[in-house]
Amino acid sequence: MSAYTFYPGCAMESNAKAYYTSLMAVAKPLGINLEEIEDWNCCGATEYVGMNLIPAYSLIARNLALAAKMGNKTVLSPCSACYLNLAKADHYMTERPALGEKVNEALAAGGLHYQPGSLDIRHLLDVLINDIGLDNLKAKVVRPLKGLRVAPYMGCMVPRPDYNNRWSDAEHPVELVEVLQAIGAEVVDFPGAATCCGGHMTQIGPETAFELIRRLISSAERSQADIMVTVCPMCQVNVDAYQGETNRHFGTNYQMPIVFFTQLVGLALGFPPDKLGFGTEITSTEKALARIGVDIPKPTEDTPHKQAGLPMPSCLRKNAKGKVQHAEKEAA
Amino acid sequence: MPTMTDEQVRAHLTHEEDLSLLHEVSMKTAGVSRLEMCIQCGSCGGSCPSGMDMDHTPRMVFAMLRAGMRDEVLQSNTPWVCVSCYHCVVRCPQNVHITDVMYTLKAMAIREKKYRDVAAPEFAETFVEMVEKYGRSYEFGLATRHYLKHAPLRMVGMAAMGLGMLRKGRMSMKPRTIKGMDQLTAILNKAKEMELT
Amino acid sequence: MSEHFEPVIIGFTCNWCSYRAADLAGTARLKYAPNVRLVRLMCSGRLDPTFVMKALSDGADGVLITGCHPGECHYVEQNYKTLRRYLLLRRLLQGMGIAPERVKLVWASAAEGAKLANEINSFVEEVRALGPLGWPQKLAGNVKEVEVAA
Amino acid sequence: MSTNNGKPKVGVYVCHCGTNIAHTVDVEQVRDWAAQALGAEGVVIARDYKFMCSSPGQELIEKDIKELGLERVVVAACSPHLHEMTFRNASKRAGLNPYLTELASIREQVSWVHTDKGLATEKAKAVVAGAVERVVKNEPLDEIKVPIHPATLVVGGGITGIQAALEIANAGYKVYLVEREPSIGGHMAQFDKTFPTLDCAACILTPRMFETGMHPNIELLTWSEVTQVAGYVGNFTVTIKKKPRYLKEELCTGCRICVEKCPKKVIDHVYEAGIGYRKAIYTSSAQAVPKFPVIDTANCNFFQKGTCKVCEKSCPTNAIDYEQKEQFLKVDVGNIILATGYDLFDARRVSNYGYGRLANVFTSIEFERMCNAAGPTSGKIVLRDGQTTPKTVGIIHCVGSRDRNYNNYCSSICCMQSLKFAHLVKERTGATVYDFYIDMRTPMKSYDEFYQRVLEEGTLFVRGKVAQVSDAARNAQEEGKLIIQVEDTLVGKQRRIPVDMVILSTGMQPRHDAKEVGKLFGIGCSSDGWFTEKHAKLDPVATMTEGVLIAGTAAGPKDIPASVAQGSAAAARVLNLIMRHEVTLEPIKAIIKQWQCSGCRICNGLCPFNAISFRAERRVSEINPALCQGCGTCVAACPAGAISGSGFSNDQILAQIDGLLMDVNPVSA
Repeated sequence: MSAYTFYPGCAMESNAKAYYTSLMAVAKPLGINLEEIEDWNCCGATEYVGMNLIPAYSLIARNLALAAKMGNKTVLSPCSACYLNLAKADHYMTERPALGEKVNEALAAGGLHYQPGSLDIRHLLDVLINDIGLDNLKAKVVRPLKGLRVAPYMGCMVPRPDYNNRWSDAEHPVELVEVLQAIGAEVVDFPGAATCCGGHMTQIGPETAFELIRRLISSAERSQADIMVTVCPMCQVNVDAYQGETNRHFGTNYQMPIVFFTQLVGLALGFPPDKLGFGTEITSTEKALARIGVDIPKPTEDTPHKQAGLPMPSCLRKNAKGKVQHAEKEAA
Repeated sequence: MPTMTDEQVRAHLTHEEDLSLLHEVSMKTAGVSRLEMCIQCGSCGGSCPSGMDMDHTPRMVFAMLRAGMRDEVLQSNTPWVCVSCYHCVVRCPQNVHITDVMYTLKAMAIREKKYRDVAAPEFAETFVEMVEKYGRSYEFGLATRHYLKHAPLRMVGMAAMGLGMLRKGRMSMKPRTIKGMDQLTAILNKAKEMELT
Repeated sequence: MSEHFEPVIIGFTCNWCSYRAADLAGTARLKYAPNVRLVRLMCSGRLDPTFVMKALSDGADGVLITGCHPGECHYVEQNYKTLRRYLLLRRLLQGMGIAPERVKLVWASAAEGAKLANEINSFVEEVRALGPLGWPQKLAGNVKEVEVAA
Repeated sequence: MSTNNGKPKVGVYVCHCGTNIAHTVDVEQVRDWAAQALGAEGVVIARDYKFMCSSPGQELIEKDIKELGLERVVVAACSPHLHEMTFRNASKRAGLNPYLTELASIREQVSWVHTDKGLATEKAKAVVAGAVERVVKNEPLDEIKVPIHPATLVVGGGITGIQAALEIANAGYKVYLVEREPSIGGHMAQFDKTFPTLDCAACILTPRMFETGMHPNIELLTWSEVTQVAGYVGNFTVTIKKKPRYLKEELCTGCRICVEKCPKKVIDHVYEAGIGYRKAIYTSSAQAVPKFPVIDTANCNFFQKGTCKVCEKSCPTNAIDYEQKEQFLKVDVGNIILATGYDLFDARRVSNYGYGRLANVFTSIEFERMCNAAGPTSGKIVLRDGQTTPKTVGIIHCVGSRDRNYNNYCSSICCMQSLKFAHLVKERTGATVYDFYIDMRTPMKSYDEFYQRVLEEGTLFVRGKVAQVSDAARNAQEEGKLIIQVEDTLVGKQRRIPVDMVILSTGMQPRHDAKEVGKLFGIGCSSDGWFTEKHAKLDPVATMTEGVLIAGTAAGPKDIPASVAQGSAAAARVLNLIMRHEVTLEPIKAIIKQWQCSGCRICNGLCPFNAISFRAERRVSEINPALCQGCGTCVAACPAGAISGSGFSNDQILAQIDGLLMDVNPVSA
């Protein structure tokens, strides 16, 4: 049983719950012992790093400093964006010592310190292939996913920019293909495998994002895939939850489900779908999984109930000078 | 792993006067940007999946930085349309840290209030605000506020999706706050006093 | 240490690159500190660690070793051997209680007169900051007084 | 001469160099100080003079040597790189061994780089003291003269090696031409047309290959490799491995019946660049020189399964010999020319261009073979299906070159090669041709004119480095095509251009084994991996190892005219040495004192010139003075102190350090 310091990232406790659930299910039989970082914080995604450099790297480095205290050399992240942000911060703080020094000055204000380069930041997929091993995985398969045509969707931030030369290729990486083949799925040739899902553009420039989502889904369709498989929460949300919007935008009628690779690994290891977060996707996986005789549980109706004191965030407003201010502050 | 002091980074940027804007952007970028090494080949602009929606291709932005066109660059939507896919970064024959330069340009545009379209910068600001308040991202708050402000009409369409996410338990209406919020605030406050130049 | 301390440094140069860099610095009339006295070797690979010990024990406060850039050695690859010896030498000095920073390795091609001049200037300041070594004086007096490395 | 503290008599001569030295250094003070303070070190006379290098200045020294019986001379003046020879010759004229004269550089290292006259004068004294202490320890040395063997080894039978071999052979001297492949001709033999004149490559190369094969002074050793090089300039002994062809060359008539009859067809990855076939017994082409076939045992039915023997049965002269073994020959040569050429960049590495994944993406060498009338498609330009003529073709420059992810350098031939391809596609198919370039580089004679011609023919040039080639269509027009995605940098917009065929103008890279080959011959490679020339501009075909020359693309990317010119240049250098009959070597060498050597062999592996060998019978190591280049690395490494470096001995250097530190060392002061 190999022990890893675990950085789940914000998405794992909200929109990517299925990823979390399925990872927790398969970790034990695969021999991955996850030790979650005590009181980790957000990695800053792509937004924080684009706002303010030193605070962004300090935000990330707080996690690294906390992780270093855990005692394992490897920090494992299942989320592509978190993996890249942690790895990038570590890399740049080493490449440019001035950055490292300033970040540590900030960390010191919180009683923390991080020695750049002292941790190995790795993605779950890398650990699965290189530490656990495909043969080991294959040996544990009890229900090969024979007949399920899967499009391996690696996305961007795992194979690129690849600071530590961990991945097979920046353009056509084979890692996810190998894992899916190991669990018996039929992997289709998917030209979109390492292209962009639109990232934050679903929020700030949806038309741009819809086009990227359309390219992905149509590419998967052309390849006659039953289902897309991802390693990244952002990719999953964009392709899954924004598929309806994309269809409306283009007048199309795509129905391409997308799930996390750990969910399919879980199925192959014999877990029932309800223990793997199936049913939480917006675009139904029912038809796809029916091909391998797996029934998807009906979604649990987790209707939001009204809660007293729900903290409704304040709106940003521009004052007379065009300066952005908080509404409360202005009132005060 | 090669490490460079800021003096070495600077030493690569000769002709101080001509390159002053380029120099400024380069020094403010997290790693060693290599921005001065651009040969204008266009492999970034060719690679960009969202390039069709950009005012200028990344290559043009770099040429404009060389030309000292500060306002035009900071008003450009280019860095905001960047999807951080890193295709340009791995294909760049000169290993320019293009994506990180885009981050720098966003930060400069916000600081100087030069951006034209407010949606993207304000989304970023809201995100940052949420993180600084709770220590973790808070999608529900972020999405609601963002759509209310910038796309109230789209809110109708998105509401269905949001509801779906809520119903499937994939979006929490309650933010999670980390325990060490005071510590994080102290770190970020200290960090905000500093700049990489 | 006195404000007027002028360190004396022995510099070992390679006949093909750094010695020519020194020539070039001269031809270009670049100015650098007069504290360095150069010894010409055919190759930095000729540098016997004894030379460094000899220089320090003869009263030098620092030793500058210069050679061709890695991959550009006139004798194919001998400067890599210099690099290895240099690293060992520094450990040896540390063990002897002499600050290893008193010995510095610098690559300078025949075209890098300016680089050599800059390196000399900064090394002079680094050694100045370390203060006098005074090996002969201390040897003549009390051996235990040889400085303790940081 | 009798009593001088037991030290040799030293004369010190301080030069003013007009005001170059005297302006910053108090020359008279240095002179007086040398006479007084260095008296104990052996100085018997110190003089100063306006210009020591002038005739009267030199005569001053000569006169003192004769009249005062000086045994050592120190000239404090400029850099030894400028006038060491001048003053050594002066001493020689006066009967003193030239190596007993030292220069102290007080101009480049003192007066020109310092401003404070007091400090400069003090430093000048230290430099002079160092030189005096050193010169006392100098020993007389004699120049080494070695004879030159008139035969030459040329390694590599491409156009460069052929040119060099013919030049030397035509001058009347013996050449051994070694080639790794079964035939000479190299890359050029694979090409169809050559830029910018569009001469047919075979038409101009084949006669040269034939001449080489027939030349009485050229011994052709194809299907052979050099395995060992011993000796030094003028006197190399080279071991060559002749791989078995499995036929007796003396019996083979080159009728090629065996090739025709051989039932085993395999893909030819070498000559046909993977788009054509050959037999298991083959010659690279019908024009191969020599004409003898070779059996590819890995694919031969007989060698693999023990049956077949069709070649043996069909041979009219019984030349086939399955029992043939590899042979080793030793040849003596005076000089070696390395013309080992280049490897083609592996386009698979640029995965965004899809070579190896997308069928209709071709490399430049594949396209060359396709265009060649004797090639697999008989000169027809077709898609991978072997039939369809492309209607639209995209040509991509700089594949693997000018890119820090692959090779940093410009491969120098790709622009012209691409223009040539554009022309050939237009001429033979009338297809629409797109040419994607970063910078168009056409600097040589008639090259830019060729660019003009291709422009005129209507090739569509797009300035931009192609981002990707894919088959992922986004709309109906792209369906079934290869889509080239690029920023048209002159328009400032991303374009997606659907084409039928993509040609990658792949660059050159050093031979995969260049480093090992360099080590074998005692020469180095640049950081890019090309062989390093002695001087990039002024001595481009010589190397740091005397007697080993480099030519053609082994030293860096170049086109055919430049390669041929280097082949001739290297031959001229060799002929120069051959005609001098002997060569003089500098006596700066390392010597092992046999009685002190413990036989530990630490030094053996340190020498990049293979000058040190271990004498097992005496259990000591020995240095070959002609191979030794005098770097002194072994001297510094010998744990027994058994190696001394003449000209730069420990005694000399330690004494110089003593002198340099005379003013600060209370013990010696």
